[in-house]
Amino acid sequence: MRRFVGLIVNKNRENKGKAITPVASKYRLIDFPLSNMVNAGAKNIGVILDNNSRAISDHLGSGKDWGLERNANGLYFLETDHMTLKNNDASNDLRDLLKNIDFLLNIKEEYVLISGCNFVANIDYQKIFREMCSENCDILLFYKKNKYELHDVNEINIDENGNFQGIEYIKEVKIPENLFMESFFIKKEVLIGLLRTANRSGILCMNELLGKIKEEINISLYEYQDISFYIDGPKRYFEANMAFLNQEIWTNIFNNGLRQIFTQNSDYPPTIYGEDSVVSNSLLTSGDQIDGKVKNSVIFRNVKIQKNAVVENCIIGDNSIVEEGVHLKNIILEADCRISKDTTLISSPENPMVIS
Amino acid sequence: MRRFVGLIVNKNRENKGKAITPVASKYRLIDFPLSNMVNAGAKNIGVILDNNSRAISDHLGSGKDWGLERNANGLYFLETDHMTLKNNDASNDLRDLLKNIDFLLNIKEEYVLISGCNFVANIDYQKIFREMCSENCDILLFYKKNKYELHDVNEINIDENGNFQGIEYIKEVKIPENLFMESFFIKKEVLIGLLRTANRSGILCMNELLGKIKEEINISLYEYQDISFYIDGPKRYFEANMAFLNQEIWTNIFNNGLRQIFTQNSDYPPTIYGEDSVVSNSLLTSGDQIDGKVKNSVIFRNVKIQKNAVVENCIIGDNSIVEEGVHLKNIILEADCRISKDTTLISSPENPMVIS
Amino acid sequence: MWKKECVAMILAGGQGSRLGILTKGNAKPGVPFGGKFRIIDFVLSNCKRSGIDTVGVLTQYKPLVLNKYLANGSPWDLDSYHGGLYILPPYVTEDGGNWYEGTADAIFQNLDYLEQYKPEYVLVLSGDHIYNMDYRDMLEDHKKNGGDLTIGVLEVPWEEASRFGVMKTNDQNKITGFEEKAQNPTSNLASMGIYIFNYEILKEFLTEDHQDKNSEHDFGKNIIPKMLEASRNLYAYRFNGYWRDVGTLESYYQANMDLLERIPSLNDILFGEQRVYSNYKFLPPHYIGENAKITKSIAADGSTVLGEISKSIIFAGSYVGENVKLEGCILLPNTRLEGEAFYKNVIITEDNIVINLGEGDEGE
Amino acid sequence: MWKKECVAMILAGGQGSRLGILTKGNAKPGVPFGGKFRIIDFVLSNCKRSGIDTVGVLTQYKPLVLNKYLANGSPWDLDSYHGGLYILPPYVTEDGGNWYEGTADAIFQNLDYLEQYKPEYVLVLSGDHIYNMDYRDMLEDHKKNGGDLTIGVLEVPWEEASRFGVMKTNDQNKITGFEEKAQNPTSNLASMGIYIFNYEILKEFLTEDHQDKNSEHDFGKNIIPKMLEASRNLYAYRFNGYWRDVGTLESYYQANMDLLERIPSLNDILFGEQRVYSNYKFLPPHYIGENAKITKSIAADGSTVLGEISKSIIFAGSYVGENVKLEGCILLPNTRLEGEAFYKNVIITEDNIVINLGEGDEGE
Repeated sequence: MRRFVGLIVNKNRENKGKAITPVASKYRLIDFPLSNMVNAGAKNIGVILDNNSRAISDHLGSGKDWGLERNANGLYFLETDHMTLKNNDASNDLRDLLKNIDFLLNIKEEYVLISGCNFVANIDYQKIFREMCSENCDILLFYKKNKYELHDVNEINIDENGNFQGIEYIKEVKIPENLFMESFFIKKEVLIGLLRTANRSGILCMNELLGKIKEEINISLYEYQDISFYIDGPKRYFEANMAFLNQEIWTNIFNNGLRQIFTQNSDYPPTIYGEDSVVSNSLLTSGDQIDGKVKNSVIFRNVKIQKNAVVENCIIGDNSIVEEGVHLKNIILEADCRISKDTTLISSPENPMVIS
Repeated sequence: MRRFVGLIVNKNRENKGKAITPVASKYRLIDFPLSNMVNAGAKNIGVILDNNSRAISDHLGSGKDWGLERNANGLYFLETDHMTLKNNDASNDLRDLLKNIDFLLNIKEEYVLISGCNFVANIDYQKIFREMCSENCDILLFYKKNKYELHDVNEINIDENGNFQGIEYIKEVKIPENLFMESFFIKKEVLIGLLRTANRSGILCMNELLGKIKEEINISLYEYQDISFYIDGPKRYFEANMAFLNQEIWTNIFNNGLRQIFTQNSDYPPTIYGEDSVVSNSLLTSGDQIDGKVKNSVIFRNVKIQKNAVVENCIIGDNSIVEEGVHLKNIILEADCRISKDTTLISSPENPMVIS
Repeated sequence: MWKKECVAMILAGGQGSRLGILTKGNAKPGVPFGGKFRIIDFVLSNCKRSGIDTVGVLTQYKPLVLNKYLANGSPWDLDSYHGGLYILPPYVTEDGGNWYEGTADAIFQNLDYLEQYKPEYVLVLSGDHIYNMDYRDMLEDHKKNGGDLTIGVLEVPWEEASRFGVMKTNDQNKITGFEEKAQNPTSNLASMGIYIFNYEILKEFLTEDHQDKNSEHDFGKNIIPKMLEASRNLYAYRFNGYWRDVGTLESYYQANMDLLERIPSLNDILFGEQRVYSNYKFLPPHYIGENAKITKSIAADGSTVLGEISKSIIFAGSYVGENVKLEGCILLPNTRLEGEAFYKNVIITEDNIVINLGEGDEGE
Repeated sequence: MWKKECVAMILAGGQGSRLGILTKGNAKPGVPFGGKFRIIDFVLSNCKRSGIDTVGVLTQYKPLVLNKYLANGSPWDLDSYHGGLYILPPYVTEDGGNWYEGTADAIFQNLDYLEQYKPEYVLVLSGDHIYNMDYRDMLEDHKKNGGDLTIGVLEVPWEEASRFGVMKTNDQNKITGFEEKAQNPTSNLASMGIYIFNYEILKEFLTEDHQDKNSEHDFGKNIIPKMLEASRNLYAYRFNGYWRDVGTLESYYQANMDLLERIPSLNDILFGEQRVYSNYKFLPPHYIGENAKITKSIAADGSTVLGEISKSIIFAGSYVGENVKLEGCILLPNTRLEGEAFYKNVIITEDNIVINLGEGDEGE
């Protein structure tokens, strides 16, 4: 049976969601690629740590909560090339892989699945991988159709026959039609060849290198049509969290009965609702104590919403306390905040205020 | 009950043994401070990774083989300050600790046990810790009496009353009488105060800072009198390994029935000895296949010594193969070597040849 | 094998037949509690809190659910190499198989297990009580008194004392008398089913009791009276916190409902500073629907509440449909209620069996 | 619970009384083997190699050593959340306790366990055979043949065939007849005690057999004959590698001694490319003394050899003093031989009991 190793790359670009950005009541962005890889049977997963490495390794720990603490294999923390941190664009993104070429040379798997952390989706990589193996392609790039104005992303150029033409880095705001999901399968041998070419030629940008060698290798495309969210800043972060309140979307990604999203375990007790609580269309989780009114909101762990407080269209981070008489609307409250009695904070949903 | 957190610092200075230097058939230098801490009841241990971090984290894995994979605590990989790598001396050794001050602020333990990786010893830290707690000192520095010419080490200056005077960095070759074992207990609050002073004053060298504040805090000394080996290059590395063949030393450090030295587990079968094997005064371990002659030697894992080969006063690294008719004497063979048929390599015990 | 100062033995073999259908496929300590826990989580978390890393769990009745739940003990830090959690079922020897005949017999048959660790003290616990406690304090007391056996005790209302084994003590908390479920008890200091024995003395009395053909091999009925008779030093250790025996459907229901009270908040007492650890993992947050109403209730992760609930506990993975109304109900894990329905003061199981209180039979 | 394609059930309850003193405090699969292994390591490592992550181990006789050794299954990668290693002892139900009455009964009593995973196939294994095998190949075969049951078989010398259950097969490896330990066997294709059942069919036959009062509830004696009688599709899967039943002291001794042969090297066959995993950890390297002699032998880590040994196996943690001479001996774990002594062709246990071959009794 063919196997793949997972590799999570986690460049902490300024205006992008970070790997440890909290999302959907109890998850972090990195949980999605990691869980998708685990669910597809990956037994070895490398995570290239950027300058947030302490926070990421705290979150992942020994990997136990993701089922990755086995003997012969499991979770590997890999190093970033510190040079790549200086640039925000993709001009030297192969440096990190080059730095870890030993890891790649040592693995026994035939394929590598490389993924970023900016897409929230529950992807059946196993099924796609099987299909791909039977078609014997060298690289399979994931993309989705997009209708939003974006920047600092990669667009895939596709010709009229549906063939790969190249990947283009979008620096200025536009609407890229075919948004690269920063996720692709690649044959290990092809990847190592690519990295050797990069090392020899000094071309350290994957987009550029792929453009040069696209005739020599077999690059295929996979349009991901199921639900997915691209997160690159407060606005889309807010929208995505609100979208999870839609039961269909919720079920599709988080509760589909087929593939679970794993995250760090906590030992808080279940949510307790008081005598006067009024809660609707919201996600809540362990450790929460709700005595006020919560509507259309995503509440993280160990949050207290006191009596007569009103929380509407909000995201409330871990351990936060919303005191009596507070009114919050369209607010993103980060972790460990305390909003004092009778405060009112209202912003617009197009431009949600972030409180930290 | 008072507790301490362990912190392993692991500066990879040029002419010192590295944390992952293999020793005594199946161990690595880092196993000694780590096992000593675990045996003394440390539940949280941080390891400051230097530029060998990949090799160290490969060796330590999830920490399972050291009993460190518990839920609420365990093994933490901390980051080095890349600035400190540039200097080989101790002039900025507090940088690494400063970089990880968050880790120190978050721990609940009252004390920190900081240790380097260059001493091979089986230390009963638990007993010493108990005594120290009852004496309420702020810092307890470990040292040993020394008779060898050394350099790039720290010497502890002690006045006629046996009191701490200061630590001095020895750059040029001499015989430091009181060799600092690069290991000390320190009250967490004192350490944090020290680091804040360092940050404020810009004095990033612990020796210097301790000298300045020695009147304000209670610094005690502990002379370690049991067996220990300082390893700082091929010569002393060779001597130490040969010393382990002394049954008394062997038992004291590795097989004393009280405190085990843990290391990465392997799944090789037990050593098999052939019809014609002649083996004496040697350490061997799993996976070895011995058909030749082995005398006064330390054989690592999965080594093959073929018929009519003679291995005398040697250290043979993991997975090495010594073919028929080979004669090796006073040789350090690194891992994964193959010595072809009928080769003879003989060097002097004062200057053992290292083959890689 | 490494020597241990104190090894815990948890009695988890009881059928708990007074819990009726709740123990149909499951031993009593494995019954779900408080939304995301099982009853045995409390003693296991107490062990973790007390730094006890070697625990034997004595099972006998339908252990599959419990074994699976306990897994490798890792939620309670009981997966260490030199110790850990061991399930100790009855077994066959050269002389044939022996089921555990009583609490004392269960420990007697596993003296081999204890002997591996050569402990100084053995902590014997019941797997079916709800409380938080640091056993180290009790052990300190036991050592200070130089006792042969120390028993955890709690003052109960006089009218309830007849349901318990009760102690008479002197000023130094030394036990001078013991009555097991007496009709007219002379004390209201009830045994909490927590025993710290000196290991050597435990061995001696268990071995002697094993040969006694008239014994029921029970700690309360046989071992304690025999030790008192032999003038051994028995001490009581007084506990003042929350403690419940959830051996009947009524007490089980009530202890769950206790969690809903906010002043004083039992939720805070049990789960505040003191964490109780469980092995429910990998559950998504819970969703409260657009038209849902939820007051004075508890909802665990993995559940979905679309209907109206009050004074109820919705366990992990359960689903309350839009037209379902619950009042004073316990919805056990993975229960799915759809269509139109109203339930009041009942317990509903995964198989949609509705348990009215008072259904459990009294024989145990 | 996650559905599994194939769940393995390992029969580890046998007393193995023909191994005499070796099974005094230990079930047969828990007996040490080959220096640092226990017999059950082989099937567990086979499961790991075959990607099987859900394994039930059926125990009944003196399970303490085995339970401790198996711990959380992590050496064999059997500690995953959605599966893992479960020890399945006999237990008490509302109707009282039932010891396992035979191999088939042991599985029958644990149908609840299997039902959680709703597997398509169940792999039934004996815990006391020495061999390496990838069960996936056998499962592929089973699927391709569309069998109801596939049995692993091995050609044995005709003179030994009477000690085994043997199959008659047609050209397509379909089983046409079966004889259990026949005096004059008509085939030399012996059963290796490896069965792959379609789960639904296994359930059907176990349930039926459970009600049959004349049955011994044994796979070989009852289930296989009944399936043949019912014209079910039974196939044989032929295996050509090394396989040993170590059920007697002689065969146990011989299988250990087989490891010492270098051409062909059984050591390479069993432990070369195929790793066999064990739970012996934290042992220092072994030390061979100044005046020691060691030829054609195996020494495990944690041992010390100061004397003279040949054709012997020194298990983990054992000590051979300076004036001790061993020839053709097996020194079980943690045995300490001091003073002056010469032993030949014996097995020596931790308690310094010397077992001469032929000491085991024949009843099992």
